[in-house]
Amino acid sequence: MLKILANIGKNLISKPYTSNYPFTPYQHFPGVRADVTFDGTKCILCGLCQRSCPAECILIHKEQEQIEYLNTQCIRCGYCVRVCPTNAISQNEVYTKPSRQRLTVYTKVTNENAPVIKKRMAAEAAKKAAAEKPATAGTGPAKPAGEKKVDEKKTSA
Amino acid sequence: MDVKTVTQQEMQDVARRLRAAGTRLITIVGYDSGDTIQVSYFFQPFPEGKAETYRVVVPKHGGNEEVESITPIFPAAYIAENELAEMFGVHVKGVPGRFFLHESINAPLRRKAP
Amino acid sequence: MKTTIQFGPQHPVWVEPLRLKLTMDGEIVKDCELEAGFCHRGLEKKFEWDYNKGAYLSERICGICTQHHSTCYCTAVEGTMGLEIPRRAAVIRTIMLELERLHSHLLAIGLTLESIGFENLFMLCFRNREIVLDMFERTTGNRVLHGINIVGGVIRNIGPEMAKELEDFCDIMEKRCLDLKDMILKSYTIRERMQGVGVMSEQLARDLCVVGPVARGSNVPYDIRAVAPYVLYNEIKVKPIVETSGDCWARSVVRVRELFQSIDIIRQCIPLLADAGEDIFAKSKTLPEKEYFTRVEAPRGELFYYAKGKKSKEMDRIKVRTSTYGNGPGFVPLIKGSHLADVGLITITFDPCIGCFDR
Amino acid sequence: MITLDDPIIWKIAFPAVMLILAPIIGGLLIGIDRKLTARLQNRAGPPIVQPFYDVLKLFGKEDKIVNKTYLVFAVAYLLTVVLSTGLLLFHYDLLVITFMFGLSFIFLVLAGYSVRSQFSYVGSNRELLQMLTYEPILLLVVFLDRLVTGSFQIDAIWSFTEPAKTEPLLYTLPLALLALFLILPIQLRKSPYDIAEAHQEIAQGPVTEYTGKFLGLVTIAHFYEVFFVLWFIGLYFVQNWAVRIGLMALAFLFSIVIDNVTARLRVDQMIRQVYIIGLLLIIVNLAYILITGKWIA
Repeated sequence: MLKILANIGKNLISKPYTSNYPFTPYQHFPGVRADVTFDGTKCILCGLCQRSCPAECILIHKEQEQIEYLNTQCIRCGYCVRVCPTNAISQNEVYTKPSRQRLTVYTKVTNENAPVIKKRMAAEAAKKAAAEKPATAGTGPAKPAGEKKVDEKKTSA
Repeated sequence: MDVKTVTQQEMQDVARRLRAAGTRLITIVGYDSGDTIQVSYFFQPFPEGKAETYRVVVPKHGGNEEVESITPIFPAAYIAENELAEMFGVHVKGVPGRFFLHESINAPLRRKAP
Repeated sequence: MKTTIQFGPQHPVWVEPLRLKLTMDGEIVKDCELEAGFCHRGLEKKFEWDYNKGAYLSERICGICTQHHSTCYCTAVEGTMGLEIPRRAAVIRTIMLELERLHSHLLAIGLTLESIGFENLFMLCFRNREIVLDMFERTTGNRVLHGINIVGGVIRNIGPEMAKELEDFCDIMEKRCLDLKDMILKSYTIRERMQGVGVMSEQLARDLCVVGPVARGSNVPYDIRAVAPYVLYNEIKVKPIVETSGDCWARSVVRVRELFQSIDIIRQCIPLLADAGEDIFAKSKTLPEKEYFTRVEAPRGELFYYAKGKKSKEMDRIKVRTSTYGNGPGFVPLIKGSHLADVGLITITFDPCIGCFDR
Repeated sequence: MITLDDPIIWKIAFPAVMLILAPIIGGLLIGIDRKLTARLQNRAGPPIVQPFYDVLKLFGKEDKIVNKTYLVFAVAYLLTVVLSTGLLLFHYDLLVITFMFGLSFIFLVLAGYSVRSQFSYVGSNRELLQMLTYEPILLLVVFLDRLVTGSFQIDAIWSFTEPAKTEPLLYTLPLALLALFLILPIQLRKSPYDIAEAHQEIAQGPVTEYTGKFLGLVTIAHFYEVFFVLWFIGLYFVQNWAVRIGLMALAFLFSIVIDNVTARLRVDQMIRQVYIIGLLLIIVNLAYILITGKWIA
């Protein structure tokens, strides 16, 4: 009983342990495993991360040549970072703030060594060559090479 | 992991013998191999010794399989036997056979016969 | 007057859903019925999956003993494929297991005190637990779901600097735990509330095969670390801590004393890190059609995983038998005949984890 | 021209003002209590005016009406608490005040019984047991007051021996005051005797089913209760305002500290402890009065 009294006396004069959370944010320790980012210049669209993700939060769209990352569904296990053969995936130390919407991050793949892109480029080049021979140039313009764009899909209430 | 396969009647005798020796029941594991349901009983001799495993193989015939209960001998087997009954759709004599699942869910771990 | 009280599924004393149907005679409980399955998630079916993902799935069974679950799963799968993990991985796993026991026991003690209305010490327990969680964040990168175990080893190393930090942490923690122990053991009202309440006799404990601190509080020295040693417990000998009286007080005192045991084990493990090889991961082999089972002493008691592989990447059957699953039948005989005021206390000294129980 | 010495100030105006201020003071006290408790537990704690925010929020909420009797009892509970506070402030009969305060508990108990909620039932049973525990002690203390003052009137505490200077009750009844301190946690619903509202066991006891405005009313009644209990203790030294307020503050701090160093006890343990210690204190005090001849028949 006396020990508890001494303890509450000590508590009374010491600074409060709790923090005023939204105003003084929590400081993470270095090395914390948070959001995953994709490097579009390294990815070869092999789809290994999609198959190995336990939360099924990575979707590889081979036709559109982009990676869809469902941020709010991710469990930050870091397994995709391990399995990636080209080290295109990295895990940073910044957590996404809680949000009411589902956050989806799209990453455009621009790596020219990716098999899918190689194939497309080869096809385009062949088409261009075929078009140039009879008439003037003027095939489809190059797709906008947007590095990364964040799209917030609003879920209807 | 060495497994001794016994019949249901032998299992009762084994359970009685182990109970008299002060053995602890770890758990009962069911496994559906397609045409049979294997029920494994894991025991741990106490205070020391190596864990023992006994297995009863129950042939499937359309959801009327019966397994003898060891709950009267080992009270600790109650939850495990209930779970066995509701997960594999077998009938364990002497236990209600519903503990975790709702009545509408029927034998989720049972597989179709090949 | 006879009344029936539905104690749960939503009740302030448990965070998780479990239902006790109590038939009351005034303040005395005459009859008790246990009902579970409110958070059954069908995880055993989900485990028929890629075995590498299973380690992350097994962590999600329980939020408190995640490391124990994933270690037990990984050991079971490694057993089926006959894989030997590197020594350094084993040491790191052991340190993490003991750290986790520390934070789980602090949580359990805090909740026990809260269930008898002692908010002050409850806050103290949680504040101490926060230090352990900080340690987790520094070593594994996550506070609760660590995610460092995979089949074949661990993914994060503990370097020399981190080992130094762990040593400092042990010193701070021991001092704080000693304070806590003094406060709990010498408080008159806590003794008054917990001594002689919910007595589980030794015979009953043996009959129901209860595990963990519940068994050890009833004079049954059953500790998997001593009975069937796993990862590094072949070298670090663990003597089960036993109390004889079997009441709520004994169960709580076992937990308080195990805090010091855990700190001691961490201290023994840290020097082993220096001369263990640098390898923390062994490449996994293909999964053969074999079966294996492992047991781990989780903070709440014995944890059992049965694994059966088939010749593919997917598992054939995983059976999880958690510690609350073993302790569950013990609720009913203890609650019968007790006061209503003690029902919450008795159940919380079992340290029930309903997420584990239902899976 | 009314001066400060005029009895009308002290008989009518001051009590009336205090009755209006009572819920504000009570609410502030609860706010201070929460802040202080948080600091004792090394937390930051809510702002001191948090209880008023809570009540305001409750009044803006939707009501979920279980049945009408339940609501009547809530209002009756509030009214009786206000009435007993008013009687105390306007210097009425001490015995009537005690019974009126007991009556407010009865209404709370009836409110608990009037709904079909198991936790409410159990809470009401416990509330009743708590009442049976503290009411005899409180009544005996009032009887002791009567013995030394010669009358149940509060005015008699000031002026029981007209010519001589009056002696504070604290000097004649110190142990009775200790007995009051003993039942203080029951009346303020604090650990170790907060058995009826043990939220870990039976949710919120008799007030489990209250929602919205009516829960707000019950909370306001609790503000009055806090004020009443502390004012009652203040009667033990009415001669000096500084000592009087000091006594109230002491009782308040005592309840907070005791709340933080004890666990909640069971009903049977509470009855045993309070009866044995309380009756012992009162008997010793009675013997002291009888021996020293301080009593007036």
